[in-house]
Amino acid sequence: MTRHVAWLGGAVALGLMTMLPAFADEPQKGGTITIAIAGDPEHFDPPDHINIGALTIRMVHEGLVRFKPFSDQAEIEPSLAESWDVSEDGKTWTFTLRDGVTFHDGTPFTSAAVKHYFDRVMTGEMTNKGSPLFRGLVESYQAPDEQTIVFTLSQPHSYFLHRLAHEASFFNSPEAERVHGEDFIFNPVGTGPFRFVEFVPGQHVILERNAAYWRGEPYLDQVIQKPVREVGTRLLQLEAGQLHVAPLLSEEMIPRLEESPDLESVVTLSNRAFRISLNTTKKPFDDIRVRQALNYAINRDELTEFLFGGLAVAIPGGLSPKTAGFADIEPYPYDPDRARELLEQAEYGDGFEFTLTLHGAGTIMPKDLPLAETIQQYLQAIGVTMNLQTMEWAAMRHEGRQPREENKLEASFEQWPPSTGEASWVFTATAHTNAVPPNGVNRAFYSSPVFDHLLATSMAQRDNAMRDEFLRGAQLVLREDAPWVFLLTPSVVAGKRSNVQNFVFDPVGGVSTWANEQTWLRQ
Amino acid sequence: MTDASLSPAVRRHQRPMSAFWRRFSTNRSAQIGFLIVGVYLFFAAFGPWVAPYDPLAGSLRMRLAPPSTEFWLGTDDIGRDILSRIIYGARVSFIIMATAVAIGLVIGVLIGVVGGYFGGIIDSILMRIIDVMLAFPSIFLAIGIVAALGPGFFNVIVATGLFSVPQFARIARASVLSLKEREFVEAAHASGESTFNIISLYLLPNSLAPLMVQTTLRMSTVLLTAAALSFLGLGVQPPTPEWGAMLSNGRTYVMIAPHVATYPGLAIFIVVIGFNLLGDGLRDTLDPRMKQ
Amino acid sequence: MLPYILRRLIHLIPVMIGVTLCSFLLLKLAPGDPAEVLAGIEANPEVIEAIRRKHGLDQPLPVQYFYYLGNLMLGDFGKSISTGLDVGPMMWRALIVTLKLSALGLVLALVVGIVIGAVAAVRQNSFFDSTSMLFALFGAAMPNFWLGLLLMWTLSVTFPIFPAGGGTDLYSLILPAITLGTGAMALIARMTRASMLEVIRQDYIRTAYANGLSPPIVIIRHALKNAMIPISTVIGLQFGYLLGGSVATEIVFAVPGVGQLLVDGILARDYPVVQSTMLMVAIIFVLVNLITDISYAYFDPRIRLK
Amino acid sequence: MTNTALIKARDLSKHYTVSTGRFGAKGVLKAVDAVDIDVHEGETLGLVGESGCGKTTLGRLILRLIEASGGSIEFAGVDLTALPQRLVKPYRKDIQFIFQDPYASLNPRMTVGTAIRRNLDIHGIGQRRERPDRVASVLRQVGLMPEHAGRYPHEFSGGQRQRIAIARALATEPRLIIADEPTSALDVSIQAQILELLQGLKEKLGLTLMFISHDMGVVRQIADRVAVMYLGKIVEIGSKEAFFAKPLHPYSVALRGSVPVPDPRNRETVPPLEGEVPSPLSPPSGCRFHPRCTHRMPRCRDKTPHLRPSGERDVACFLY
Amino acid sequence: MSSQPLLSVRDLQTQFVSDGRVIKAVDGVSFDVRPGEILGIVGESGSGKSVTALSVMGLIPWPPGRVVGGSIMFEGEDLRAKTQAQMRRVRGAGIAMVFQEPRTAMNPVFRIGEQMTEVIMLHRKMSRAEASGEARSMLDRVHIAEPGRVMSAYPFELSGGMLQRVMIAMELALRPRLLIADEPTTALDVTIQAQILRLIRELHDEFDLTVLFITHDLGVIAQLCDRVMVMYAGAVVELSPVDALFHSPAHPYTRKLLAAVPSVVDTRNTLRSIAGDVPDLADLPPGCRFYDRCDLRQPECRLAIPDLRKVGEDHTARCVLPNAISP
Repeated sequence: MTRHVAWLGGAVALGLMTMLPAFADEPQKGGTITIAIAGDPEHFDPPDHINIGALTIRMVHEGLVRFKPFSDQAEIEPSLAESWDVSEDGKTWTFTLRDGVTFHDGTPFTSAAVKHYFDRVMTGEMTNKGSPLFRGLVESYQAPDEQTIVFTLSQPHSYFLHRLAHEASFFNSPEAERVHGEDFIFNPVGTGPFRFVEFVPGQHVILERNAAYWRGEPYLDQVIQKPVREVGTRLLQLEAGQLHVAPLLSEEMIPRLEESPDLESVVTLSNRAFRISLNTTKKPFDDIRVRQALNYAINRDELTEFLFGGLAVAIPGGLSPKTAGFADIEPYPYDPDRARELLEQAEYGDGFEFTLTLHGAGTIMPKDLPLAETIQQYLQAIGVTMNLQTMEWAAMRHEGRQPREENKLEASFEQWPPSTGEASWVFTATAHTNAVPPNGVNRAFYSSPVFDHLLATSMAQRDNAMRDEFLRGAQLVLREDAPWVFLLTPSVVAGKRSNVQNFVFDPVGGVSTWANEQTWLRQ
Repeated sequence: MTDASLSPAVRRHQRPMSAFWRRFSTNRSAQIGFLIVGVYLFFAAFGPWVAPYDPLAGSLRMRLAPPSTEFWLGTDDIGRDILSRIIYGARVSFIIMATAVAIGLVIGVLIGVVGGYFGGIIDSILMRIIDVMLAFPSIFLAIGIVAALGPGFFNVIVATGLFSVPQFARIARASVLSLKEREFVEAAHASGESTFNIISLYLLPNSLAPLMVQTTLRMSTVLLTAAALSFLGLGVQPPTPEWGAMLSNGRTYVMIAPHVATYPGLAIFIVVIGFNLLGDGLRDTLDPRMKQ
Repeated sequence: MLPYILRRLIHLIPVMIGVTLCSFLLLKLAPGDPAEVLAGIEANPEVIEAIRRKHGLDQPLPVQYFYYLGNLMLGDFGKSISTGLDVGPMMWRALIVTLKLSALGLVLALVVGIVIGAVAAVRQNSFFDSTSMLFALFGAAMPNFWLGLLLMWTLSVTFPIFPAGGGTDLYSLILPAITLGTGAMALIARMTRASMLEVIRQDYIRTAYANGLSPPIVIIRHALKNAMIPISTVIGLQFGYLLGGSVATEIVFAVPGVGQLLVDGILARDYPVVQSTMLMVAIIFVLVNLITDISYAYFDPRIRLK
Repeated sequence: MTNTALIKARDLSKHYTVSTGRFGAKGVLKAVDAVDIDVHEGETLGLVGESGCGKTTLGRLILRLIEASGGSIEFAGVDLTALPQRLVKPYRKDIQFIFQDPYASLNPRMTVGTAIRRNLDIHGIGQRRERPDRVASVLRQVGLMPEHAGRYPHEFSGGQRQRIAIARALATEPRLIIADEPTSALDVSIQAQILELLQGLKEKLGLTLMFISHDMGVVRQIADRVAVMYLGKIVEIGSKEAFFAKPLHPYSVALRGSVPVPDPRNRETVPPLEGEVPSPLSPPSGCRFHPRCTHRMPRCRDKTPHLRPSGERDVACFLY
Repeated sequence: MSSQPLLSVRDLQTQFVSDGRVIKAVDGVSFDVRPGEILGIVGESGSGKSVTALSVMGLIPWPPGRVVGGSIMFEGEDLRAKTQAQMRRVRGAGIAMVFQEPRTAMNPVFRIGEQMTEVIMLHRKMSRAEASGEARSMLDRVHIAEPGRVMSAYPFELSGGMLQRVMIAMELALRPRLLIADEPTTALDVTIQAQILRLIRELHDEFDLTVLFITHDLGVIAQLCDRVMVMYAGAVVELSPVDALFHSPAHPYTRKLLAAVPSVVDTRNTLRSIAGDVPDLADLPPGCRFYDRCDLRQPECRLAIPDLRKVGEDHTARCVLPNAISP
């Protein structure tokens, strides 16, 4: 255990400790918490939000169900729906809504609001996040009375609840949309613990306590979000007391956080599955042995231990352990000899050259550059030369969407985090046959009927155990076909002031953090 | 008394370059500047043979190691030796600086001389183009170009090259305008010299001095701009060891492993000072009035 | 003076058209378009088409450009593609912050720069002259984002005197202004010194001494006022230098200025934001140059009366 | 003195439009105003006048360095005014020039030999091989040593540089040399050397010389004929002896009278001329000298006198 | 006429350092200026005439130049011993100076009136109103047509001749005892020069002014000065009343200089130049500086610098055989 690992390993234990709610002292009411966000939120329209707006939506809006905060594995718990039951064939879901809940503008929350949301998402103009979740899945939806909503699906779907727990499926007050007209996207009105006060682009988003919150009055007076782009600045402002919570720090900052008495580090496993997608339509990646050889060439233990300070986990297939449906199968071992042997068999004994394209400016995951540069050395060891080409965010998106003939990308660096937190969403978008660009993000152009069949049957299962069994099969097929070089799942490192208690760190494994009614500040 | 009386004594004969050299070598800022730039050029030329380690190979085990006897300037975030990367980086940043300044010089002087000499409509059109280029504060122009062409070694050169054009154009035009009025240019016209000759034999050689000074000063500006582009993620892409990229890559660890960012930053800092001092030294020696 | 100003304003028009055309083409050339960026990771084709239609990105390029120019004439800068906000107010808010920052930086640079430059010129080749010029040079040589981090580390964390950026009030802009101003201060100091050295050699300074005026009066009243003429021309360029430098400084100090707005706009291919911001920055930059040229006339009666 | 005229300028003028005042009002500056002048082969014509009288502009006009606004210039019978610059080039071989400031009239980045040789190369005089000898002989002619050819202008004194300028002018064996204040920037002793040199060259090579100067003494030494200019017009022209014996035009009298005589016993013969030269933008009506003329007559205000012969001179004044 | 001299300079040495070489611009100059006279200093460029004047005023800028030796007695006090503050009181009120280039001698960004009143108030303890009244009357005294307009004008709006009159008015407003004029008319046209010379002669008579007039033009010397000092390569070669200088010049250089001046009246058409060039002041030849260019040179001229010998009434020359007639 060289000296590097020592100081990191110790920190992990400490970090996990502080995560559990401190039962010892009594929560105090009042106070304001300032959170750093990676950039300006775009706007706050749940089904059509883009990226950073999701943080505000999680504090202002609510959906039928939600992911249980402070849970390690993304479990589902009731939210605006008190209870629900599923028909025999798994296609009809009936939800009983909670009574006496009101929107921030005082209008009551009833099935009409749910119907209004689905009218828009299912039939109106395509919404960015909401429509892809439900179109093609939900066949019909009725509101027989104020407290019930009934969905009929086109075919049974084992993770339907995860889609309803996604922040894109939270409900905004229909009355508010009528009052604000087009600008409703900048004046969110939900049922959540905090009310929207003000958004000044470039400066801050201010939310205040919703005293009439149905789960009980939140402790905090206000929550302020401030965009701080520079990671160094986030740490300095946290130390200087201008910030209470600073997400997206790096593993190396943990010792500095632990040293100072009034700071703490919070480490949670992320939902990002780092992988290199190999374009199977281009030589030599059409040969399965070459793809498997690359997988054997990667020393995942060295990466997780040194580059990520022991806070990352090697992954077997395309899923992060945090994602529901993850099968705990054996990752490719580090076996360079086996890799060279496979290359020999595929007549690539003296190696070959290819270009890996990865995101340059615009990426918010700090470690992808050094990771790619280290993999470069691993492949060099088995005679394969990997050139690096970084591309801006927009340019990368554009190249990635080109259809089979025009797609120039030989291999691209992917880190596809499912915001629904469940496997089907990942696989249908990245590995299914008809997810080939430009329809989806299956940049490997991977097409395996067996995989598609196993995936479809898993989603059709009523019984979760059966569902997971089929998913396990699908992941085994994926690992065998190896359209991707499977790498690792990193942790999300955040820093917070010690007097901040019960702060929510995204149960699904995303990078965002937010406050809820249980969060409080020791004065 | 013959008409050519005894021929007047000619002042002590000096070749023009020797006078320049004597004044240049005694000028303090020129000396320091020349020394720094000299060392820098040495590394740019012989980097590969001098660097202790391979700048691209690193072991994760020795990641973010502080400066030690083994790694004089410590290692970066994937364990590569920072000293070797700085030495290799010298060549990379030199190529960027030299090519960018060359582009700026050639295009700039062309526009400046043509505009200055011919004047009239040609001049006002060219000057409007220069105004447009100047209307974008320098970094925005560079960002725009890199965004259009995509980040990368070659595009950084094009971006920093293009945005140096206005400065060279203005200096070339100003010196041509002032020289145009001088008697020896009028004499050239009167003796029938062709326009091309007038520009190449009379105007350009005499506007060499201000252009040389601007070249050295421009070198440092290009270096700083390349670093700024890298800071925004639009500069030279990994794994090429470029100082700006190393500095910007190290900023994440500035609190916990300061050496990763400090030494590349220091390298830029010293080389920029070197070129500025060299530029000042040149200006003092080339400007005869600064006799002291 | 008036025809001079009018002519300069007329010159402004082709330059502005050039600027909008330039920023429009630069971005259109870049691969990728905003719809793809916004469409989220799923990159669902229908979503992308919907966004394109909403912002008229499916029109041919010339139509988009003239549509944009048309709105511009009516003072409507269009809506940002990524956020849907009106570009106008968003841009003004960012511009005001950057202008405040650049102006503060310029004031710092001018005050310190001119004083150092003048004293260095009067005491040429003295100890003060060489050290002050070296100090000025150090200021100019340091990449300003690195200087920013160092200043923040020392002056707001180790010795918590200033806030570590983030605000838009004057107090929290001081540290970023120092970072920004240092570079400009260095250039102004050297410019002042050169211009003062030039003026001190003029005949009227010798006449002033010959008439028994004391050195302080000669330097401050007679020499400095003449030296201000070339300096005032450089201030315009300095302001451009500051606007440029503000990009990195704003990012380091998390100051919500034009720099961040523009870099984000370019990365997200948000055409209306980029075009309008580039245009506004260019207009302000050119107006600042015009104002400095007019101040040039204030200092130099020869221009004013010709 | 009636041999053929090498230069015949008729009604030659040069007007500049200049913006005056604040609101862009445009004024016309008549630097040279309808001047008739001849330069005969072999003679030295002295052109005298104070600053701003247009003598330098007249010189530049004949050299075709600036384009005339009106009138014509004939060189050895050929009308040069209409020719485009390309066709003027061959005639430049025969018309050479010497400028005033020895420090500015030589290209600092070009050796003295190359400067002289350029003149030969441009007009392709003699074989390429012979040109270095030609340069050497011309240098000797002006009292410099051939090995000076490799040196740069900054290595020579003012007087020596003016000798180099003369050498360059002689290189193409010109028929006419126009010298614009060639000695004004030199000290008296050096000025005397250059005047001696020019005098010698005139006699040996039969040069025709147009000598422009503000210094009456210098003109008196070198010129055969003298022309006096005032505010863009020639007011008097005639032989040197006659002119210096008895200047006719009131301005010539005042001009000659103002030159301080280097003899303490001969002080202040003529009271100095009052007032200043009026602005060429709005020259006085009629005779331009009338506001300052002591012999002013009513006619002088209304009509402009033309050059009319009077004795051996032409003078533009109603007194004659 | 020769009571106690107003200014007496003894063995003045002023040197400049350039590119490591020491240039002896003024090398042992001694002369007196008697009250009420106009003393002319004549010499070619590089002879040290202007440097002498600037040395007297203490205006030699260091670096590169410095007064290294000799004494400058003005009204009985040695100026070199004075402190900067005491010297400032002498400059302007005691000794006033007018320069060669009128267009650049005044500050271009201040009005004429402002510049005049500033100096008058400094030296004559007047209020601003009194000082501008005094300035206006002085402008009138130097025949400037509309003093009011000139007071509010900027230097670039006036002609060379007008500006020189303003300079003279400004200096005389301080009532100096000695006026040093360093080539005041060299940059002017000959007709304007004549007006300025007449003005100086008038002011000299009216204010009983003592003038030290520096020029290279022997004609101006003849027309204006009472006594003349001829300088060559940093040293005085002849000192004599103006009439004696022109009609019985003693020093060979003076004679050759007179022969080289192309004069308007001189019927003799022959012009004799002086061969050779001024010696390099950084490495002066031993003995007489004019040795290389003198056709009467003797062997002992090489040995030591000849001292000033008396050759007539108030007439001295620095030559071994003065009065010898050149061939």
